[in-house]
Amino acid sequence: MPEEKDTNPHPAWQEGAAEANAAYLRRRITIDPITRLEGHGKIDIFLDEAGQVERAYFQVPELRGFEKFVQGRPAEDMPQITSRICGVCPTAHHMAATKALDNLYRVEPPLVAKKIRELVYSTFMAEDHSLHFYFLGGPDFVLGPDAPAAERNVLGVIGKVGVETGKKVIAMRRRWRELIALVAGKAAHPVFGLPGGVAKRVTPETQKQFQEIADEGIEFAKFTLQLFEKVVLANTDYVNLILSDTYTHRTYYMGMVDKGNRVNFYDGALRVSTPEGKEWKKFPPEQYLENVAEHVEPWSYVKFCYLKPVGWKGFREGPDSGIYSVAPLARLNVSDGMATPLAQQAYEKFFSTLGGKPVHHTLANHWARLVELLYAAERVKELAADPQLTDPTVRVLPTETPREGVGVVEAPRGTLVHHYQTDEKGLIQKANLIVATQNNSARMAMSVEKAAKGLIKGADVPEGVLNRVEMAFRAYDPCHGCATHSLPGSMPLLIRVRDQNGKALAMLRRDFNGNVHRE
Amino acid sequence: MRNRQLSPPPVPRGAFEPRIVAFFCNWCTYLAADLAGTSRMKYAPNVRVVRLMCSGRVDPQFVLDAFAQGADGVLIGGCHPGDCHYQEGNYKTLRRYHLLKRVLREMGIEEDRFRLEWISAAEADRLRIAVNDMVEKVRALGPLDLTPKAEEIQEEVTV
Amino acid sequence: MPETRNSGNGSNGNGIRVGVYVCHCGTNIAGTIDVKAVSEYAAGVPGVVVSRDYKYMCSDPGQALIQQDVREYDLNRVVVASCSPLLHEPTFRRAIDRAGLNPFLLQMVNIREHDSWVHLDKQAATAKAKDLIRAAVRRVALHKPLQKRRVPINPNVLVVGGGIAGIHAALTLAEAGKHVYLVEREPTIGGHMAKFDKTFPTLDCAACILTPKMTTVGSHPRITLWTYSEVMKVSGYVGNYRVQVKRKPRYIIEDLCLGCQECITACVYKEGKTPDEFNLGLSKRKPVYLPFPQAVPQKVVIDPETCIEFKSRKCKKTCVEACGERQAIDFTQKETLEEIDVGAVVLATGFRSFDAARNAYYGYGRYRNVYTSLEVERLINAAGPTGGEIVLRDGKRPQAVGIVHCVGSRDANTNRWCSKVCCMYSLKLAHLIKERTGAEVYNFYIDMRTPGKGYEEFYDRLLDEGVHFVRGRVAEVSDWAARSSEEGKLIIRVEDTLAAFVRRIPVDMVVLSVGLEPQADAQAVRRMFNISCSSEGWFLERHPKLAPVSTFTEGVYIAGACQGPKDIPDSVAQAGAAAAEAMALIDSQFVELEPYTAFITEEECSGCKSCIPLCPYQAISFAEEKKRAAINEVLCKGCGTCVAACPSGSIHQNFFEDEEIFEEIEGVLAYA
Amino acid sequence: MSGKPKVAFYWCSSCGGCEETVVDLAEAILDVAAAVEIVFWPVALDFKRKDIEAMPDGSITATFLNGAIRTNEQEEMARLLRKKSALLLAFGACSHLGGIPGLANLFDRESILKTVYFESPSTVNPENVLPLTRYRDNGHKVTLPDFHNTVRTLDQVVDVDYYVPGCPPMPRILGAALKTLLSGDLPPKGAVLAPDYALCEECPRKDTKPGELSIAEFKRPQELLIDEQTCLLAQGLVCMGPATRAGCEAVCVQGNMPCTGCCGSTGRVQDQGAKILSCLASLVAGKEDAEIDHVLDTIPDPVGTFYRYGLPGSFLRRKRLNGVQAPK
Repeated sequence: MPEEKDTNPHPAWQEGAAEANAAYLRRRITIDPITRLEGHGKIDIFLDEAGQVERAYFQVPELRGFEKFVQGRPAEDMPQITSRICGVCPTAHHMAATKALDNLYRVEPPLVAKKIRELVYSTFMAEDHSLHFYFLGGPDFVLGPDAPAAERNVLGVIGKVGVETGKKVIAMRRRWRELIALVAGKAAHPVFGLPGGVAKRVTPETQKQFQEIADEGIEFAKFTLQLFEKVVLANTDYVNLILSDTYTHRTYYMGMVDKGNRVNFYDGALRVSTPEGKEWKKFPPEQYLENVAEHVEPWSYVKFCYLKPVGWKGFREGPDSGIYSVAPLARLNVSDGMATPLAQQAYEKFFSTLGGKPVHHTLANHWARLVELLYAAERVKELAADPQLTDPTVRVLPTETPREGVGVVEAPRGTLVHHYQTDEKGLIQKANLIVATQNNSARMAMSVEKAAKGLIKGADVPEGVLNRVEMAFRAYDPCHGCATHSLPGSMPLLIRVRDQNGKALAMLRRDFNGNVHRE
Repeated sequence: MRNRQLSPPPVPRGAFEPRIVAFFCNWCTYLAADLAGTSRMKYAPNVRVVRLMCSGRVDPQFVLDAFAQGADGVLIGGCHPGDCHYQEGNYKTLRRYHLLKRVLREMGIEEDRFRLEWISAAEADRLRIAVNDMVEKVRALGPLDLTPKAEEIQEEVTV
Repeated sequence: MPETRNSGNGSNGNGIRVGVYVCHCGTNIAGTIDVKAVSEYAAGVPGVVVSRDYKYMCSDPGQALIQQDVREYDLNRVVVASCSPLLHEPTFRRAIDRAGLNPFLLQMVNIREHDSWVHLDKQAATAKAKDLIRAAVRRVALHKPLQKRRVPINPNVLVVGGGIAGIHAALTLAEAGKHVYLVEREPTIGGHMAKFDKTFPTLDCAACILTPKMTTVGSHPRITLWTYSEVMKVSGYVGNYRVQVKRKPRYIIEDLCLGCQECITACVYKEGKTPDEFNLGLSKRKPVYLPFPQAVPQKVVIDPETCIEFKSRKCKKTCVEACGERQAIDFTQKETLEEIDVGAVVLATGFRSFDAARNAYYGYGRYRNVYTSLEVERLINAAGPTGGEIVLRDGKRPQAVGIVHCVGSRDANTNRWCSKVCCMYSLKLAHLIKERTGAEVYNFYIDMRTPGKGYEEFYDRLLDEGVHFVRGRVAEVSDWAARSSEEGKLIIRVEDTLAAFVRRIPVDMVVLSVGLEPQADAQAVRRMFNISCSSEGWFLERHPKLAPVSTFTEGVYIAGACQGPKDIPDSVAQAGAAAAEAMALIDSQFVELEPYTAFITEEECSGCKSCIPLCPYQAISFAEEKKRAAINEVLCKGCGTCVAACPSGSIHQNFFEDEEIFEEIEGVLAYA
Repeated sequence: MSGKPKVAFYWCSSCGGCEETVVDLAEAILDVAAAVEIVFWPVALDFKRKDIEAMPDGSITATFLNGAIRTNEQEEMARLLRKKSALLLAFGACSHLGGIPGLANLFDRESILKTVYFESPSTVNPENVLPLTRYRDNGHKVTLPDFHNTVRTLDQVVDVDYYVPGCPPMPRILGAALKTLLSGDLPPKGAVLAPDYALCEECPRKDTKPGELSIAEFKRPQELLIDEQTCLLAQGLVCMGPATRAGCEAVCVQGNMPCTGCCGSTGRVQDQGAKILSCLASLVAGKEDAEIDHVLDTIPDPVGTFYRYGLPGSFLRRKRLNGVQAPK
């Protein structure tokens, strides 16, 4: 049985753990838990004698133990099994797992297979980013942070931008998902990834369908960017909100870049930039263990990532704290540009508007996400146009004995790492998964704390505060246990305000309609 | 969906007596058991026989249900290879047995709790030996206790 | 009332009303199981309306009891806990049928063979009975009314084996007006008996009583005799078997050959060169031959192994000339396959005699003058190689002859069983040898077994005739002379267990009384006919006492030594019995088949075809237009293999539905 | 609050994919929104608890609950929702059968925590810190929900009226389910709201399945170039289709990969894994133990394959961990 099977330890695992622990012991430990997050938000805020926020807890309760129960499963089942980590970004897990299998079996997929994968993946990124903007993050801006929560959802957005546009949004997303299904089998939980390629060739008909929708996609992306500019950038309050210190952290950033150091979702090297915006390091994904480590707190099921060489210094920002951030903003920060023309323009406008690299404003993630949306749409068009796409040779049969493999992609919510070790039969012995949001968990913790400290003064809590605190983590599009997508406004919050003895001074509760109750 | 109610635990649960469910084919092993009777052989009283026309009728679901319902062991008895009253049924049984054994092993159920025996109508003594041997082996393993386990599952959350 | 009644807790809500009947079977069950307690327990099981225990449920009053309750309590299910269903299920089904209940609304519980007879611990046995009954009550609640299938019976009968048993069975059936196919592997019928000279204890000549029967068979209008033929394949079911018979080429057109044997005389071989099978190699035959003078059919055979024509194609074919315009010889004859349909089968495939060479210490095959009993039968036979002269291979008459009993019988190293006939035929041979040669005859026996009419008397007669009897198993036969008087003799070393010392007895001739064994291909044959063998390899009868010539396969009967060692009278008696059983079956005109067939509910089937290859009877077919599987009820034998394999649970089996079996499983396990 | 029927969606231990299905109703979602009042989607536990407790019993027309039951919070919510809903539907494979996270039943809580927090190579935890369900942090009492040893299906916790199968359910299936409920013409309790025949019926490759299949070797997908027309079983791949309920229109097979059984068995089968096992084993070539084992060796992970989604809902439910492991 897997749990008994430690007979031939795999070097990388041992070394990885050993080094990490050594590094850990060299530094001073400050366990200073400040935030908690749950699938459904719950924030406990503790005040000190002065009535200032002393502590805010924010945590994730879900633990499903994928790393454990995949032990003993055939490696080739991982793309389908791990996609069940998240039904919102299944394609990301599917793809990371598939790439890990290439690496595990030391097999190089045919070029066309890579293109098919990236085509599907880009389509998925476009779909997921648009889902976030219209269904989850966007409403904050489109309708305004202080609008009644009941309106702050996709239907509200539709109301604001018009039913036609609303239908367009829904239809666009549907079409994208239909395209994914055409190649990947299912949009939710795809089946097409195999070591050395993909299960199914792209037929000329399918390619045609992609081509037909590609332009629509680009138009849709442009329209969305315009909408953002119109609604957000034109509104100084929003801009100030974005730039405000409450939503600003000077941390490291990590993201995947291609050979030209431009943003790439599917493949490339991991690049990390310092809070000053300089390249800190660029390394092949296989070396993630030397650069990334996870910290455990006794009060949360989620682990907190940091840069191993810099070390864990508690929940602090700045160059000497290993805390870093991923996701759209991070990707733009670490890259030198976008690989497609329109996206490149948007990229430049993004930084010129926000005062150059690096941008430390968490809320800028929303804008960065739309720049990526445009890039994804353009990429779909490029790949769909590729004459080689319908080449029937989409597989290379693996011949090597499987041992160990790492697969990394940029998920919508940031860098996603899958790392497997198998026996010679290709059955998983150990698996290590670093889910995108985990990279952000430390910074997210700080954001919530900062928001709480910045906005809450004493037992008297203004209602608008609730959503602003919520915005602090929604900007990351958090996907804890990859299952925490909740509609803005119907993201119920509970805030207890207590004195230093833990005695509740006040409790505010916002229900699913966004009505706030004081208890 | 069929309602799968779990049996209550034995009352009182004194000394452990293995409970073994046996599936015997009508033409060989069931007859061997009859012959054991007519020959007044003596063997352990722990086995409860379910008669089927052919061991090929044994649906792996039956075996799993027996375990889930509190059997400590399951015994399948059929005709010797080549002797099936229905020509080939027992080969299907043999194949299912091998695969099911692998599944049971993965599910933490010891090999000795699940057994396939070829016993012809004339081999009453072989039956006697098989039953006694199995009862002893299962007795040594102790109760399977899947049923109480399932209840424990109920327990742990009903706060 | 001799029985006690427990009124149950009544219908279990869904209208099921069960009556439970616990049989004492005298003390067979009641002696070990507390039947009263069981009956009381049963009354408490949901659905049980009444439960009783009674001395003999299978007796008329017992059955009447059930029928009365069915009416009085308006029962719609019945559970009988008594003996094995294979014994009395039909009885009780008939009983409830007569009471107006569908016979399949019954479930039997085997608390005798499977419980009271095999357990000593009364408490445990009683608990087991309760478990089994609880399960039966739960199961029977789900039983559905079923109808047996009636299928007309083909009136023809197949008899396999042309020995005395087969011959007698064939004649009996043919006389009764049935058409019989008699299939014999050898070129002639007659079997072992034809090789004998006299028969014990009456000493009437075997030929005189056998050959008339043989010729009748040969000429009977209702008997199709196929010698030199073998059954290859059997399919179908009781009343409707289809049998494939291979007819080996004898290179003689049987209809044209008159058995004049001129071809034999004319054969280019002046003398026979091949060991004669019928005389066990004691004489030689030509490539064209008649097994023995009275062979039936009187048709010669050509042995392609030794015939020049087959070897070189350059023979002068003097035989063909001799045959003349009859042109009965056909070197181009090919093996043919015949298909016949029969309603019943009588297996009379006989035995083979033990290979004496297996007991090396008796020197058979090493010393020329060690013979088997069967060889001596031929020596004694007037039609045998020596014309009835009992002489050694060098032509001398033996002065002293030793007959060793139980060679290959009652021997842990070879066969454990008693071959039953050896004592008597050894006595017969002793008598004949003494009579014809005046030699000293010694019998070496373990026990003399002479049960049977006139047998013991024959033994006495031999004692008077001065035949010597030594009680003891012979240790070895050797030619090692320990003293001059033993020179050139065979020395039999034996412990005389009566005199309690070891004897060395010098003789000129040793006769090994070989035992009887199942035919070499008995396993193959029984598989073909789908019957069982005892562990020794003899065909297994359905019941040792009550159904001695029936098998577990309906319509297949056994007669003669294929069922176990037998002498001629027993074989003939059994053959008659088997014939009678077959007739009884055929004259009933219809067979009723158990309705345990599998069926597919069309709208449930997804047409995955998983079941198609699983059926050995090709009962499952794939209906292309509907793209679903379908089961031919007539071909289905009801094993349920496809039911267990159907991945979508769309195949069901009458009387063995999944739900019924789940109920039974959960029933035996539900804690009392 | 309008008089429209109230519908609730709630998730327990799941991935959110079932939520996506609701979104995937796409344009149709507007019709649904028009026809019913979606009262929760999804909702917070503490909050919802108080709020729902306030509602009259059975006042929610139908609750679609996805996700298996893994924590005490989920257990309590399931019971509460049962009380408050006229109809409770197990929505998706996890609540229907246990789902892929149900494979955790092959291990126990401790070994899972150990692997995640101690053994992960990227985790730095020399002091072996573990998340605690009750933790005092200078004076502040913080708690985590209890994480159970065993994953359970919804109907192992509360009474379930209907099942909507799939991982995730096809939008078409969900749409049909909603229609059925709104039509008021309700199917018998316990029904799975999907066709009651196996997937082969709607598989585009049905006709290419040979009538006489004898399997001498099972193939793993990476071992062969999979033909896009031929029955996958005929190509030696383990396809769960024959033992799996239809309704998805064989999307995975259309993706040129075998069915993995997410819709569970037909209504006539109680243990999907046991059935596919019986079916495949019966078709294995060989009559000798050795031959048979040789073929079976080519199924490297029978439990994970046959019970990919159905372990908690199977007869055995979970691995027995005190059982002595027989050597492989």
